[in-house]
Amino acid sequence: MLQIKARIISNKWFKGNCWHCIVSAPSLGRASKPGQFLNVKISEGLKPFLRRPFSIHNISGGKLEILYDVVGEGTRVFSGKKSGNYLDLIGPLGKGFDYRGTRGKRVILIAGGIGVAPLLFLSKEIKSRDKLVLIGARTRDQVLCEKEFQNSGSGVMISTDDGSLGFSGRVTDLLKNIISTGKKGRGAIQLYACGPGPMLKEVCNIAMANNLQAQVSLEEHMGCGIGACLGCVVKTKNGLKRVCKEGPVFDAKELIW
Amino acid sequence: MLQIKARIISNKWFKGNCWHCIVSAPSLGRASKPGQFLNVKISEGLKPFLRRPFSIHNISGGKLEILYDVVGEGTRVFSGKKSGNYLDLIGPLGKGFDYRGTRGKRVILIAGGIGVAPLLFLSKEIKSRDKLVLIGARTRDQVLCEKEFQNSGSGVMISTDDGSLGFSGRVTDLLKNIISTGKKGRGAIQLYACGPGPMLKEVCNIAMANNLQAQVSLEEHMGCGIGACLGCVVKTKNGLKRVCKEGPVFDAKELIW
Amino acid sequence: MRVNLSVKIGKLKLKNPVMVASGTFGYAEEFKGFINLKKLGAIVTKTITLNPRRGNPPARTCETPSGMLNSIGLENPGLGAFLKDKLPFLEKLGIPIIMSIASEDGPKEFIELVKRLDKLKAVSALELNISCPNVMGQKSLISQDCQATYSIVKSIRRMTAKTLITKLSPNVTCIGDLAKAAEDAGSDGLALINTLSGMSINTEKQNPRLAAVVGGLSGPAIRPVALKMVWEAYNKIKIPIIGMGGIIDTPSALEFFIAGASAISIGTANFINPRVSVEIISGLGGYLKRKKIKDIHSLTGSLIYES
Amino acid sequence: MRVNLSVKIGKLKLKNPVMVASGTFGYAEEFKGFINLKKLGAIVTKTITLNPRRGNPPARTCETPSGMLNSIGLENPGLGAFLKDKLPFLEKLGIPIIMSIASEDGPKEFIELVKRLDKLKAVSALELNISCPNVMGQKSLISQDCQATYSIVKSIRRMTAKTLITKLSPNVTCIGDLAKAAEDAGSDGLALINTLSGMSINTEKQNPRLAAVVGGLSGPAIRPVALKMVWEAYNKIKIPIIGMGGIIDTPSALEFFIAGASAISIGTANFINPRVSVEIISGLGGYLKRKKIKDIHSLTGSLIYES
Ligand SMILES: Cc1cc2nc3c(=O)[nH]c(=O)nc-3n(C[C@H](O)[C@H](O)[C@H](O)COP(=O)(O)OP(=O)(O)OC[C@H]3O[C@@H](n4cnc5c(N)ncnc54)[C@H](O)[C@@H]3O)c2cc1C
Ligand SMILES: Cc1cc2nc3c(=O)[nH]c(=O)nc-3n(C[C@H](O)[C@H](O)[C@H](O)COP(=O)(O)OP(=O)(O)OC[C@H]3O[C@@H](n4cnc5c(N)ncnc54)[C@H](O)[C@@H]3O)c2cc1C
Ligand SMILES: Cc1cc2nc3c(=O)[nH]c(=O)nc-3n(C[C@H](O)[C@H](O)[C@H](O)COP(=O)(O)O)c2cc1C
Ligand SMILES: Cc1cc2nc3c(=O)[nH]c(=O)nc-3n(C[C@H](O)[C@H](O)[C@H](O)COP(=O)(O)O)c2cc1C
Ligand code: FES
Ligand code: FES
Repeated sequence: MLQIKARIISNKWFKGNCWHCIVSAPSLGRASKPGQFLNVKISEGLKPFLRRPFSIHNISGGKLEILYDVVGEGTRVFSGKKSGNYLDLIGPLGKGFDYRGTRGKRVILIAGGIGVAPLLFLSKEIKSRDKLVLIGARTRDQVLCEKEFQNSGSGVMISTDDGSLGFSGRVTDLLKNIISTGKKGRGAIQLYACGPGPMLKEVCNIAMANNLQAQVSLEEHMGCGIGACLGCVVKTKNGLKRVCKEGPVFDAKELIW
Repeated sequence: MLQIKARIISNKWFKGNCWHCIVSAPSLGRASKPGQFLNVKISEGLKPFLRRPFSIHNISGGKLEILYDVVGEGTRVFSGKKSGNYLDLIGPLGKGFDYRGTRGKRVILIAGGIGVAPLLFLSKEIKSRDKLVLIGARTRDQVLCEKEFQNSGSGVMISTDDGSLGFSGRVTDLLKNIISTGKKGRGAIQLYACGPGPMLKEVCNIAMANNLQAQVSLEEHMGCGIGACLGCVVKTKNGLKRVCKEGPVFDAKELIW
Repeated sequence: MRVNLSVKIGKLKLKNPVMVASGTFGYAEEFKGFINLKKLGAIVTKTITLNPRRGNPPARTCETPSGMLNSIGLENPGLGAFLKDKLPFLEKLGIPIIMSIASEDGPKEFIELVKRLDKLKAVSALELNISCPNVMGQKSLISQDCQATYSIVKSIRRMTAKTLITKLSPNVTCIGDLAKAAEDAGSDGLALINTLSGMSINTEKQNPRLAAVVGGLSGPAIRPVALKMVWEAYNKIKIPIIGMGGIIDTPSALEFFIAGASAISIGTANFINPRVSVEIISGLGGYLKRKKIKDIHSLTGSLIYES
Repeated sequence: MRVNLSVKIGKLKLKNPVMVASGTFGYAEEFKGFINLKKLGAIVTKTITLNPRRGNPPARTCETPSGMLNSIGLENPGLGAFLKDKLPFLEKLGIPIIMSIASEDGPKEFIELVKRLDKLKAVSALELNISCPNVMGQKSLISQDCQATYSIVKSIRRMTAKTLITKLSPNVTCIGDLAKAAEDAGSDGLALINTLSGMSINTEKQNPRLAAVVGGLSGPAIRPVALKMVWEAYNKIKIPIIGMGGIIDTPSALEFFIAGASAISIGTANFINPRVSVEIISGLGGYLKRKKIKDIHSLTGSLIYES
């Protein structure tokens, strides 16, 4: 775990209300695994007061990327940061996705909205040749990272709630279609998902119903991000667990919704 | 009284820990008189929380200037503002200097440190040909606005506490020297002063002892700056008065120190 | 869709539920250059005592994280000068004027004040400030004691039919009990909250930032505390609550309604944005329309939660 | 110039007066990657109850202006698991470990806890948390009642010679009275303050931001209130005070000493800057040197003011 001041290389509008920030953080980058996150002190002062958690979106040559939606005060201040400014980062935090043994398997990544953030890094690390990413969004202008996922060697399918692009409906319905129409006698499928709570719950249900492996990355409000405050707990079959420490990635079988 | 968002034209380091900000504010400029001040919301957020009062340092062609020392959080945030940013200004506030009838008189302006701020605007407006500005500072690097005062048609004398430039000693001692060695039979002298409290008290004492007219510009912590909170009162012979409303300029004869 | 913003507190009808808080709006004249004062739901005056008060020595204010401390000490010109110099301007506005009053001498002065105000038409309602933390020398506040609160409100209630609002202090163990005492004694409404007792120190000089050492904390810093007290009181009493403490914009105003306030008061925020009160009036209307809520009453106490 | 930073609370000697506050430092292990834990004056553990507690449902935290609300609800593994899983790591650090304890069952559980802890050398002192606002269902806190505070502290005092620190709630009318009750009952020191009761509302959803509705407010927002309570208690009692509430840097730590604290505790600030505690330790030393103050004791209660 590191605490560093990282220089912002660029921080630009990406799409919709989503922004993209690249910082220089070689040591952090080397230590990070897909699904882990950073806890970011966005400004020096009291506003925002607490750190804000963001997934590690991508790493390349000493540079670390964050993809974030502007949803409130903290992310608004974040979007005002300029290249040359510094961010105070703590990370890598949490335990990330387990993707050992995915080599021969079919892998499906399911992203809802900004849920693409941790999945790009994951997609790049997964060695399987049968990778598919389902990108769900409300509407076409909010579909994120299609190109980036393709470049990572994944197949990409898109769903929009309003049908303005790709499959019309929820990304979990798309997932259901794919699973049920998938070739018989296929090998095991491994699911990885990140997105809004209800979507993740549905992914877990689908996984259970079809007896598939699934890992989902959860969000909870965080006080500390390092396991000290017990602010971010979720219910699991093995008792309460901290999203920031035992998570943010949990196995579908473990969670109690 | 106006409340406007004024665009920053420039905001640059000036000297020592003093900064110089120019904003575009034609309407405010037209309404302002020397000694009046602005109450500035430095940033949109809660930090700093309250507005901060600053004297109107200079006005030229729709541009309004503020000269300020970086002394705490608010002024530190101020110094980080860039050209193109906006300041939320309320002003002109307070009643300013009374300089009617100075035309034939000898006028001495006494500035301590950042106390130069309101006096430059005053010096430019005073029509007397016998104008002298005494600039006091701790040390030579903190002597402010020498050139600017000269350009305003004033004579300038400097004092530094450590003797590194000009008269060695306090600016009030310099004032005493000038008054006592001044030509006999001179006409009335009018004093205007701005600076730290103890300096202003001394100026008032000197004025009383020599039977001179003096006006001093006071500082007090302000809640509202518009006369509503009663936070900024000072003792006068006519009861408590609000620095932001009945001041910041007071007649030496009126004040109880 | 037309929405109703008008509310009633006792007999007092307000065309909208946004007031300005005592001590933060001067005697209103200071704000006439910024807003159309007639738009306000009501104006609460700086607290007035029978005799003039000089208040505390400066420094009287200082900034704290997301808030400020003040130790004005109820400086005011006294009843006579207020009636002569300040009330006429207020009266001409044609909106409800709520006069805040305090006593330097227990029930006696309150009774004297009410006697002289009861017949004045220009005074629409009385707010009993029994919660000012800034009077040096006093050991505790009336509003820190249920019995004292009950008896002072009761004796004033007997003397006047004017709408009575009791302003309570947050510096208590159980705000519900105090709220109940005021209600039982016949108060028509409650003003919640006055400032929290606080202090701040200049560590270089090792002296207090306020000359009076202790002052009252206001602003967004105290909003969570204020909200919780409004909610607690709302669950305990039936009379309307005027919520305040750290309101700076429409969302923060809405929080108070949802917690249980029937009206709100803007304090410190007036210093930062003198137009904030009218901005919030229109913001409330906009919210109701967007949410398809016909009447602001339906918002009061509308908090959705599992208990 | 060498300065002395060591302080004593009861029999407990600390090499410096900087601790970390209960509930904000986990069981210390979480911070070992950030600082050298051995440098701390003392570590106060998360509050432990006899039996494991699940705490409150999420959301358990939310940000407020210059502060945060929490409603953890004393989640902890219970005494047994604490002694087995957490204490060994703490013990090895070789610095004073102050164990915070609370009861779900009045005096009885406290007595049981103290019985089992009294002989443990690894526990340097006990902090009695009689002020946690986050236990749902409880109507009021022990530390909101002088008599209850006195009697619980007294009964624990009779059972153990360990240093006892009583942690008080700011949600009271008069902190001085509570402080006195704890002192009279034999407490060796006071921890001031626990969180202020507060709430926050999501106005779009009209629901509380904390699932438990009400939580405890901490951070810089409450510092003026905390400071004032430390000062008030300092003027009323003689036992040492551990000051806390919104300390985020050396100046804010110094404020507490000047107001009357003998030691300080860092809470919420640990979340934002995990290194803040050791930064303050060196900051205090630097201040004393610069001010030519030989001993941190001389700073305690050194406020200069006119009364
Ligand atoms: C492990 C983890 C990884 C995350 N990764 C990303 C990411 O890569 N990109 C991204 O855009 N967002 C991510 N988030 C969510 C992100 O932390 C929040 O959107 C952000 O904190 C909002 O801050 P704000 O000040 O703008 O919003 P606020 O004004 O604080 O609140 C706006 C909204 O955001 C919600 N929110 C606030 N804090 C959190 C939080 N800690 N977790 C979840 N919701 C919160 C609030 O409930 C509120 O509805 C992640 C969250 C977690 C827990
Ligand atoms: C009418 C008036 C005109 C002024 N004009 C100028 C000017 O032209 N240029 C300039 O540099 N300064 C001026 N000041 C002082 C200026 O307002 C303060 O320096 C500024 O508010 C400090 O803000 P801060 O947040 O940086 O400091 P803080 O962190 O708030 O405090 C730093 C120091 O400044 C002092 N201070 C804070 N607020 C005030 C205040 N309102 N008045 C006086 N002292 C204060 C504090 O006591 C403290 O010692 C003026 C003050 C008044 C009342
Ligand atoms: C400078 C100042 C002066 C105040 N004077 C009074 C007063 O005279 N009478 C009173 O009842 N409340 C007074 N208050 C308290 C406010 O009316 C209000 O209850 C409190 O500030 C909380 O609201 P806010 O956070 O919106 O400011 C004063 C507050 C401030 C900041
Ligand atoms: C997330 C969180 C959990 C806390 N848990 C406890 C606790 O278990 N026991 C306790 O006595 N105080 C607890 N506290 C209160 C702190 O110890 C401290 O008294 C308070 O937060 C004020 O200090 P601060 O403003 O520096 O945080 C907790 C505070 C926070 C923020
Ligand atoms: S955020 Fe503090 S324990 Fe997870
Ligand atoms: S600053 Fe409020 S009256 Fe002067």
